[in-house]
Amino acid sequence: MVNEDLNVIAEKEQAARKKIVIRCCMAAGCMSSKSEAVKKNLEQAVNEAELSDGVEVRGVGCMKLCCEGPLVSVDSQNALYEKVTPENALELVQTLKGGNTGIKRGDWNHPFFKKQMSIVLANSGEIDPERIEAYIAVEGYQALLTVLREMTPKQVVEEMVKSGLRGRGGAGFPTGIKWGTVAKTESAQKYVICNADEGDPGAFMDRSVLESDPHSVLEGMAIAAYAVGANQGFIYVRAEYPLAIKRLQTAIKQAKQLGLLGSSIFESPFNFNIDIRIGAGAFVCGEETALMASVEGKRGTPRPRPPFPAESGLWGCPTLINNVETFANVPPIYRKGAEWFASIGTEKSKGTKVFALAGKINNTGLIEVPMGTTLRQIVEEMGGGAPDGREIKAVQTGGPSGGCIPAQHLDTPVDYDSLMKLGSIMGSGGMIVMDDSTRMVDVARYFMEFCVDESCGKCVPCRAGTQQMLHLLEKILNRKATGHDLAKLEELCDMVRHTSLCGLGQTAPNPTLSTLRFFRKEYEELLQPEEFGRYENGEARALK
Amino acid sequence: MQHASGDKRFKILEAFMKKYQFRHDALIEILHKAQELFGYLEDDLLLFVAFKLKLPPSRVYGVATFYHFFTLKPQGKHTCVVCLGTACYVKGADKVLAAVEARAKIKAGETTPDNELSLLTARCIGACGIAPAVIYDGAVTPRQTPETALEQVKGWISHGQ
Amino acid sequence: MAAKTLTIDGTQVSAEEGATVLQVARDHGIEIPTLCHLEGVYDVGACRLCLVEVAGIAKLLPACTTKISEGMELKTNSERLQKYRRMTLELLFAERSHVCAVCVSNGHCELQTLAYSHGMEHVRYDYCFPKWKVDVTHRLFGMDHNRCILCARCVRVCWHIEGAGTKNVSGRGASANIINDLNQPWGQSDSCTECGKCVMSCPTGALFHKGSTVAEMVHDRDKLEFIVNAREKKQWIV
Amino acid sequence: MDRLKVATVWLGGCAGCHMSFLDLDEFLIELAGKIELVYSPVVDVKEYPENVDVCLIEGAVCNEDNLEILHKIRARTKVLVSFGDCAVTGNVPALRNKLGLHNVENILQRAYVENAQNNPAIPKADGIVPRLLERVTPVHEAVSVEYFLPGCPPPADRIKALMTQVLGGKEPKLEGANLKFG
Repeated sequence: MVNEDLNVIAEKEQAARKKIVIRCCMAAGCMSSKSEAVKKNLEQAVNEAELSDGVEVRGVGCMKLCCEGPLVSVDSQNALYEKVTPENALELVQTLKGGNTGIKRGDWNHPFFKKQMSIVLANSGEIDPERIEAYIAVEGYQALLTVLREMTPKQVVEEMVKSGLRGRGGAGFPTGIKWGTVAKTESAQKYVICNADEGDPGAFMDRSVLESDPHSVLEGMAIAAYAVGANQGFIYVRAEYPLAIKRLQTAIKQAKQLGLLGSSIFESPFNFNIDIRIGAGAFVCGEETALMASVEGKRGTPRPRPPFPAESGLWGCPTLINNVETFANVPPIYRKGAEWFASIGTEKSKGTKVFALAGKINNTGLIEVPMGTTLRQIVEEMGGGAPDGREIKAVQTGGPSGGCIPAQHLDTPVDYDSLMKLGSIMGSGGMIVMDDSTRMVDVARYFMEFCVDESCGKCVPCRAGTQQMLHLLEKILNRKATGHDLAKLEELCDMVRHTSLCGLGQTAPNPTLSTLRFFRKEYEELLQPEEFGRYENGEARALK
Repeated sequence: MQHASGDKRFKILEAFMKKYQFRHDALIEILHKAQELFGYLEDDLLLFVAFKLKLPPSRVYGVATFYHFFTLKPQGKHTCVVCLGTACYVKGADKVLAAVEARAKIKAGETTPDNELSLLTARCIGACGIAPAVIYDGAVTPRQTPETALEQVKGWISHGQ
Repeated sequence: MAAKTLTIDGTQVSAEEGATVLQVARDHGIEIPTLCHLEGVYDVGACRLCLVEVAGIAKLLPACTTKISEGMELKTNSERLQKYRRMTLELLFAERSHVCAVCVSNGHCELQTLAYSHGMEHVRYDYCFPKWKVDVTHRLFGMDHNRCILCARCVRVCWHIEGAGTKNVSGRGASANIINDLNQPWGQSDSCTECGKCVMSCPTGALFHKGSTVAEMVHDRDKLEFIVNAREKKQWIV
Repeated sequence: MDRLKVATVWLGGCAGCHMSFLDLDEFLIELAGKIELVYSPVVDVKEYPENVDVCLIEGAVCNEDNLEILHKIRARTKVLVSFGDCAVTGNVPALRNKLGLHNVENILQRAYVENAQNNPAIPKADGIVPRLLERVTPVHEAVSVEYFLPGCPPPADRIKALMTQVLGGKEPKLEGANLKFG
């Protein structure tokens, strides 16, 4: 495979393009609403209407407005059809011949679409994720080619530092610095791992990226591997994402066939292979060291850091771990340049962020917006507010590690530091909207129960502390707790946060702490008076 | 060595292990395959894997019990997995689960005595856009209510009706 | 090996590169509490009792796995650390059922000793009272899961000193549990070499030599008859 | 100066702590000069009095009667001391909690029927035989407690050390050999 071959494939793909493309969403959300049958019927209808010469029915990745799925678009009409059923596929195709249809039409000019800025999701809903040619036709693998031909690994790292990209998995560690550390560590063997163990309940960005544009992740990994000097990569995907796994397997196979993975990529000395590792249902495996243990086929328990994976990771070798969205950002950065990327977003948070918008909100689905977009723009304009005329009460970001941001802070720009200041975190990008019917203590209890279930059990504060915190939250909800219990809960939050071994435990108190911060009244309303002289004034009483 | 039972599935499993060169780091993939073949991981099967991979049985057992995906008990003929992710939860997945629990007279994680239905929960299946979602025999189904869920599992619950 | 100079609780000390904070502190007579650390097997940093404050680092670091570095300034016994340690101990006591009064290790239990040294005269958290079994199927040893704190010392000695790999942790979170082989009764374990290292390594009374528990005390009722006869019938020689 | 009003109470426990209290021997005489024992299993007072200064509580909270008197004690006493392991931790009486909630009937069945040699029957007499609580708790889970004296039982010298401090109006500090469970 050389440059020319890539161009040949791209040209061929473009030449084969038919006049009209009907895109049918084939991501997991729409597929659960029978989009596969919709696609099949569309194809049949196109054939029966003898339109197949000029019309292509294309299965594509996520078209973002999941709540209205199955989604179908017709580019010649600039139309988006919503809630298409296998039954009205024929009717839809007839519109190409001037027929009418009663199928619900979406509005591309709605802020939900208009306010999006697609870098990571540029190909999502556009190309067929199961064909590498489709990816190549949209400049796919060009970045890898450029990097291998024209840049030294050191330059690749420098470019990444310049871009200002920060890890999209949660904590927002600068990607360039991470790459640089792994690159600098000397070792005959290094690894690159893609963390696709998207465990936050309420997050499905990474699933969508893998289902919609798997090659962008592979290309990103290959560029990272070249930069840090690794020749083996692993993608750790959760077993709950069978479609993403299937599409990744297809993508890896195709890339290998074309020589874009394997030995001497683009006739350079660079070799890189990727294997898939399937998780088995353990949230803690999203934590780097636990994930590595799991890749090694062990119990996914974390270990203390340092040593950091960059120095001693998989099988003791330097290992680079980035998340799916981080890798998907890589090819565009090298195609368009670090300056271009750094011009998007805010001073300290560059680029865009993909969010999974869900919960009590009218438009649920996937959005990608520049960093710095306010929460209000996201939930009110794009999301269309809460359904049934209710008020938005809070937005939960960061899953069980994050917090609930109350409505009065909706004008906060979404970036790593602003969210942190509010006691939440960016997290991987799950955004759950809660309306005024939501009881915040129950939300705290929900997340604490999650942490109790998902604690690996290795360290005492996380294993035993979360159990006690859950017990106290339940006691409060059952109206059996006093102010003394609330004080105990707060003390435990502080302790578990500062003494737990890994991120799971260290952030487990966050949903409780943030609801206590903004919705303390809801807790206090549930408290019982201090009968029986329980520690009045917080002090034990001495005689005299 | 062949498995004493002569069950062909052990042969398939062994071939799968061979594909991974009996590597220790493939243990989780192998357990996935074993569960796919046998439906659940019984002691005999875990022992076979331990023997073939040259691992202490306690290691295999430790891994098999760490991950929620693996089950050491046989599952019912049908499965109903209620997603309890945040998006599903705030949209009433708890009520869907409660309805099925009440009708099937089992708790989440249990199987009906006639072995027809296993009721399970998931932490998030990433189908938040169509919440609440339930997986009936592998098919993700969007926007469930207690009524639609009961309609789905109706045919799988016969006992006590 | 190069020597490093560091400060522990205000005292300047020097030690060889590569040593852990815990080693250096102990070498200089500074006691840092631990439960999961055991000389001779690798450290896991799980009990969180040995956390120390390092100047310039926001996070608390476990002394057992943190290597010393030049100029390091450590606090090993601040008020904050003492508070966290006492809470950790209380959490352990509340998690399973540690009934000192009927425990084989009463008086020589590391958990109990640490509770005393941290002034834990009561546990403020509600006891969980989980239902755990006692396995006395082994010829020589017993395991009472109610007293287990999951330090995994027994697992580490079984794997890395004896090399038998009999014991491991199974499950996770609150249901994490020490098992033998495929979670079978200890007495039926094929791999156990009966070396007894696990029993020696256990910081509490979870693993014990049989014959030493309260319920196993053998009552010799014939002696009563002997005494009665001796007193009443003056009959000492039967 | 008025003598301090001291009470001791025996909830769910074996009375071993009270036995240990009696082991104070000659200190009891010294104590008698300083305190007035207003309520105790060893004195014949039926109703827990008002305005008690110190109350030593032996035993865990096992039944409704325990809970009722404890509430009364808390309301009428300045300083409560959890006296012995049962009061401090639940100890042996709380072992039944491991059988889970809703096991009260099973426990009674085991004690009064399965193990009975004569007249197997679960004693039931509302208003006379107090009902068991679902869950046995240490005293401080039911009411606030100022001081704790663990031990099974706490030996006399430790009781003496604590009493000396409490009666002296000091906050007792259990240190070294004075802090011991079991």
